[in-house]
Amino acid sequence: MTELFEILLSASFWAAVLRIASPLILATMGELICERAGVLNLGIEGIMVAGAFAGWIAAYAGLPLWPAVVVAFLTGAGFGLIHGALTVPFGLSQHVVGLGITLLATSATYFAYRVALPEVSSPPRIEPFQPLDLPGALAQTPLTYAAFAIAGLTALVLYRTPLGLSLRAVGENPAAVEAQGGNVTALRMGAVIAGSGLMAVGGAFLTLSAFNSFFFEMVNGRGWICIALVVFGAWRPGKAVLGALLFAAFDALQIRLQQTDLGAVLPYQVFLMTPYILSILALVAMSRSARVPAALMVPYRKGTR
Amino acid sequence: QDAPLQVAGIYTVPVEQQWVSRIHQAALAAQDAGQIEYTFSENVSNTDYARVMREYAEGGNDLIIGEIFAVEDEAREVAADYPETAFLMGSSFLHDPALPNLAVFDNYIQDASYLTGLIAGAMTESNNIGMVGGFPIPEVNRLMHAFMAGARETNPEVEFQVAFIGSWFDPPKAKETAFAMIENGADMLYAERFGVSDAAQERGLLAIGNVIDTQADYPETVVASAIWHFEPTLQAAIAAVNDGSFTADNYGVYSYMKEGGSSLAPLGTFEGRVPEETMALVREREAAIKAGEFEVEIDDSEPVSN
Amino acid sequence: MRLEAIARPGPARTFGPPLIALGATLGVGMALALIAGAAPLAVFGQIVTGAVGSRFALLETLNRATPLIFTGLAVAVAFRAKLWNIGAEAQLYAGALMTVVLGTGALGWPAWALLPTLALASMLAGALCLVWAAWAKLRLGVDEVVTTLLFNFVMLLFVSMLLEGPLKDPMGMGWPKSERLVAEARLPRIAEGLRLHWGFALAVISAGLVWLVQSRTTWGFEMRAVGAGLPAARFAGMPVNATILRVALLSGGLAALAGFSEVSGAKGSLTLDLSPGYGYTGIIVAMLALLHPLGVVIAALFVAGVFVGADAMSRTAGVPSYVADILLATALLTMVLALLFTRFRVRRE
Amino acid sequence: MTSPETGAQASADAEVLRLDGITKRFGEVTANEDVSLTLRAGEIVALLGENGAGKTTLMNILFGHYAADAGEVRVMGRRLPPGQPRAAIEAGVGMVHQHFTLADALTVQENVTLGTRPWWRPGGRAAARARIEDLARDYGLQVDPDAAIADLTVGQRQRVEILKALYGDARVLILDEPTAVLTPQEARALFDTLRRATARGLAVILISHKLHEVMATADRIVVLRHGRVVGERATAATDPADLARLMVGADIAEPKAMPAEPGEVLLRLDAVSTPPGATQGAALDRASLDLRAGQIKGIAGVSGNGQSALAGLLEGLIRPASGTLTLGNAAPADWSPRIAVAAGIGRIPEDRHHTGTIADFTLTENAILETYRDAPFARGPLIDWSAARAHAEDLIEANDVRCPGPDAAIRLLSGGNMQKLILARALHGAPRIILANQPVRGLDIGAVTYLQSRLLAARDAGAAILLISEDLDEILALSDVIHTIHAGRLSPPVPRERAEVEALGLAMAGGGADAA
Ligand SMILES: Nc1ncnc2c1ncn2[C@@H]1O[C@H](COP(=O)(O)OP(=O)(O)OP(=O)(O)O)[C@@H](O)[C@H]1O
Ligand SMILES: Nc1ncnc2c1ncn2[C@@H]1O[C@H](COP(=O)(O)OP(=O)(O)OP(=O)(O)O)[C@@H](O)[C@H]1O
Ligand SMILES: [Mg+2]
Ligand SMILES: [Mg+2]
Repeated sequence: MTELFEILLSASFWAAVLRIASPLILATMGELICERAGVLNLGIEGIMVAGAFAGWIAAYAGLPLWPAVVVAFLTGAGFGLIHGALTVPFGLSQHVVGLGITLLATSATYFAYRVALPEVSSPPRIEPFQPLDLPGALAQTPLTYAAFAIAGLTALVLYRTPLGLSLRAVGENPAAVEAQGGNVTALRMGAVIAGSGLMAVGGAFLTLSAFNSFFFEMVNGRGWICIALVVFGAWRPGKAVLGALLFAAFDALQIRLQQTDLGAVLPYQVFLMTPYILSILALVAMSRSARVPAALMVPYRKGTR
Repeated sequence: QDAPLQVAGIYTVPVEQQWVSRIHQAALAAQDAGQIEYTFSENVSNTDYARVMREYAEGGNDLIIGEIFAVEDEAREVAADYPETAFLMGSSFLHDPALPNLAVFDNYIQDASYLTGLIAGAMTESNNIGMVGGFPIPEVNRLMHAFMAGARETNPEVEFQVAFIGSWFDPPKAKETAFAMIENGADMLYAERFGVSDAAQERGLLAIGNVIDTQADYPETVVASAIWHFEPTLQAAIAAVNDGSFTADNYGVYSYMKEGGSSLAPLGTFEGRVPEETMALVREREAAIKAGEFEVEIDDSEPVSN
Repeated sequence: MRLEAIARPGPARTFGPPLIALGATLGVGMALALIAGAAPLAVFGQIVTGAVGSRFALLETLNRATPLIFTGLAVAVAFRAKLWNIGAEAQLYAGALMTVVLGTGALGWPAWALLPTLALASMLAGALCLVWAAWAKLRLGVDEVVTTLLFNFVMLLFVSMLLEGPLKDPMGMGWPKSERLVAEARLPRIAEGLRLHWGFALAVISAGLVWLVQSRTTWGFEMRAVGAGLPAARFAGMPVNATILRVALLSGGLAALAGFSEVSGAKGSLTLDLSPGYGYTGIIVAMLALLHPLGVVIAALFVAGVFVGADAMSRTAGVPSYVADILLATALLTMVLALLFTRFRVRRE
Repeated sequence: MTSPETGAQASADAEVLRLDGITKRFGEVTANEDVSLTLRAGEIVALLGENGAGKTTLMNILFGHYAADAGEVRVMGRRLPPGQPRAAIEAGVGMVHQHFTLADALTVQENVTLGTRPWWRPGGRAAARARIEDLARDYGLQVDPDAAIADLTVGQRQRVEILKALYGDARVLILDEPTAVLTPQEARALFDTLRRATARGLAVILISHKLHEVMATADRIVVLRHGRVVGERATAATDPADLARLMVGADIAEPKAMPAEPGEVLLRLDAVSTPPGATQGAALDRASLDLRAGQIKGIAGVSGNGQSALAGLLEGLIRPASGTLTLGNAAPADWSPRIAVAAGIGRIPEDRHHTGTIADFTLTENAILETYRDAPFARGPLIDWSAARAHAEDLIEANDVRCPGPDAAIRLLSGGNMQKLILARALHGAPRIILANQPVRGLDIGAVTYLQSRLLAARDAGAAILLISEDLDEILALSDVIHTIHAGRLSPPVPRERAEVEALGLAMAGGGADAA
């Protein structure tokens, strides 16, 4: 018990929480934007892989870090364009297209990596973002601050601008948007493209901030977690950020608990499992209050009803 | 022998992975030397492993190298189906005389790991060493145990924190785990995975490398590394295939230090920064190992924190 | 742009778009070969040869299609009832787990008794992995997309825990791997010397049975009705909750059969990487089949063929092996679009 | 009445809308053919026609949802670019769709202001709110701007739809079957709003199947049949019979109800309350009612006052929370849709698209939805599809359901024909009790006549019928005994002969039932 309190009271623990949460927050905002506009984007895992690679290779090729982040964003946006083009105007199954995009983005990334770097024994390293010179848990890299800023911006846009209103409406009832002269296709495509860009930036966090080079499989299921976080957050940016922080806290905690007496008794898988099980339990606990966007996963084909 | 041997490699992970990279590098070197013609498939899932073996065998390769750790039985079926092809496979099992075209190897570099342990034990000031691994499999466990044995020898006080991250490729996670160990008192890290040395570097602490030498990347961090050399294993196999004597055998011994299959990496930037009496002990043990007078225990069980 | 349904599509409509999709996939393959510095023109032949060009290749394709038929069916059955089962991966492992728990010597029965028992026990285990999520959906309104997706990770870790703990093969030299099945627990080969086990036949038979159930039985009618119009089904007096639970049992059971068939037919033991995402690929297979059980067989063969063929091509052509997954992804994205165009035409507005 | 010939200059100035030679095809179906229409400021023009005559399609073209294959639309003399709702809105066309286009989770204000500001310009909420409140006051469209749509009644949603159109500065207001779901009071309020609008110079196109409404409101009436204009009348120069003939192309005989001969009580509700929240709208509050053989009992009321709960009770979807439901002379041990069907209740649900049918299922499949487990359709666990198909063919034949055949998806049918199949399914096996919930909502006059005559025939054959409708005229035309329903409470029954429209209207608004 005292061990637990010591951990929870240490600044380094909270620093770790913010670090672990950052890529999740970025990608979760991306997914949330897509889903708020009515499109489930299961391409997230692959798009994060592509973003991690694109950002890193851009930096490796000599681009400064922020432009590398932009490259990652654009790469993700490109995959978002494919996803959107298939699911929005053509209304194809969002499950299939999403999983297809994950497969495509992942394998295309690995292919590109292998073609670009055929014979290296360990991937070259870049000079990543450095933590700011701030006390305690605040000593984070600029990308972490960017993640929180983007979450705030997402909330602001969604709830305080005409664009956000249109986005929310198109996820609730596309016909309502069209009846007011809005362009359903453009709104949904825009959301998927921008959202996918954010997912890719989330991936790039891993290579440009959390670490300094690209590895196969390094995204390691984080994208799927983000899908859960969106639901966990009841499709609201603020709650989703809280969810990401909670998840990160569990992750940081389980890493530390493995070193306690508990760690000697319990198999390490139990610790790895905890965040997932807690997510499921949390979903069950708050299922009543969550409101799914009414038109989520419902394609809108113009002129049919 | 006029034509070079046709050699195919099948790896379940990308060739960047430390373990596989040693095999891959050795094969590329042999290719450069004109001994073999080398093709490979990486990231082959275990489900597909037997199929790829068959494809290469059908394709007329003379020697197929790879790792069959979790597909031992299936791989043996394939070997039985293609008796003309030589298979040199990383395996936790011993060779089977009934299957004369399948020889096995493994990374028995516990000797070198033990030596790095001697150094680590002497260099830690907090007497607390953090070890981050991917999965607790024999290939990882035995090196960790050898390392721990070495460290305890030079520093009976030393304590170990051991953690597995459940992935071969999640450097950010490995790094987070290393950070957690540092917070918990570790000032020396055993870097089984990528990401650990980075944590040590960021906090100005020390790390011990494993399988490959990464000191060039972390000059102020990586003190010593236990290196695996696959070349002796591969060369023995090439010679055997060439003269027709390839048969079921345990090539694992070629990874032993006395065979030149493993070594302690040069201290490099840490030359002169390790206590001299420790280095004397290291040199003494190294000589004894090579002379066959000292044996490092092989312990494949899962290591735990203490 | 507006999509307009085509009342009676002719042969050009039916076969044209899919052929274009295949052509586009091939084009991508050639472009990738060019990028990787290989000869692009040979790509097509190499894929076809690799997938069906020899007895060996054909059998490999059939073998790889086997688990995909099961997971594809599992997904098709569930999606048809609008139960979004993204957890076929977990259910597959549950089936595999049950197979090794009971099949490694716990039951000393002859094959004719043991094999059906293993299959049924697996189905039960897989069903349990889905039923709780269906129940939570019905009773608590919890979104099953997320619960089933997350449960995949829990299940994988659970299997990992067992494989490194109680189920670990004492003769496995420490590797996380189960003991081998006893001989009676192994699905035999379909014919001597043919590397194709009865799992494949079981998969095809299952597809036929599922089709019969869906189209000919009252339970199947209920399953389809609940998916196509839940309020109408409830109004008409159909047992809606029972039907969804039945769907969950069937779907989970079918996915679990993939695990059973892989362990009992192909591998003989369980490791953590038994499935390279068969559960997820099953979703793709099911949607390519437009959720039709018999279409699932064809779609699974298609997906398996593209992967096996492209993978073999990567070795023949000397292109990084990731090309196989790229081509699979391209094939399926273009194919779902092509299938749309067999039924709709685009009109500009 | 505007006279068309009072000076070319003046009328040209006042002409706000002109449709010229509009033709629109969907595949092989011609929805509109060479339709022309003009509209002047301050005028209400009604568009009449059978289901599927092309009214909605024409309006969708005008509004830019569809692009016409030929012809053009001019607003204030300027040609509208085809297929662009935005352009239509900016030119001053406002449309209230047949099926509401509101986002349920958003508030009234959000729905109204949606898409009215450039994306990048946040703010302006207070101004928008003030404008909504002004409009609401001017046009009599009271509604709370902060209420979520999900919490509004149908009538209130209708007001929001109109507010949306007015908010965009409409000069032309299109209303597609706006009263199909309104109560008489709500309809009256709507027409009041329209009169205020025309007084301000708006031009209105009104689509409705209710001829008396059209006669009372419109200045001019245009009739479509099979996509063509078949007639145009000044309201003063026509009558309902004439219009019906134009629409259908033949005379329509209104069903005439004979006096009823009530028999024994087949179903009785004794102080039944339903659990709150089980349906939309109010729960039943100690409702008592009996249904007698050979009698039609009408329930008049404003939607949301407990009709759904009452219907759900008879449909088997809802169990009484307290009180008793008696069938014959015993209370059923358990209660579910299946038991209700087995007990001989024929049910016509309110929502034919979602509850009554499964859109993607064939007519055959829809025909046996309630009976697939019974002989001759079920043989053990198997379904005998040939028997089912033969049954569907019988129903189609006997009820003149216009469809491509029993294997066609029911989605392809018009509402009227869909409803005929549902009626056929409900009446099959001569149920002793019939629940008809809004049976003719949105249907054209031909379908209405057919359905009503079938219900009367069933009554005369001895069935007990519960008719729920928000259309007081329909209640008065068919019912033998009338209850009103308000806030979940049923008024005491009134025989039709003694029922007065005003008193019923008052009771429906909550002024009568409790007082009585
Ligand atoms: N989206 C569509 N796709 C194909 N055909 C359509 C579509 N919409 C309408 N139609 C066709 O156009 C015809 C006219 O339909 P429309 O909806 O305009 O009729 P309506 O007069 O509004 O009928 P109602 O009185 O029932 O509202 C229909 O008969 C139908 O065949
Ligand atoms: N998407 C569509 N595709 C093809 N035909 C359609 C489509 N939508 C409508 N129709 C056709 O339009 C006609 C009228 O449709 P509509 O939905 O307006 O019927 P309705 O009688 O108005 O029913 P309701 O008022 O109950 O909605 C039908 O004959 C139907 O075949
Ligand atoms: Mg209409
Ligand atoms: Mg209609």
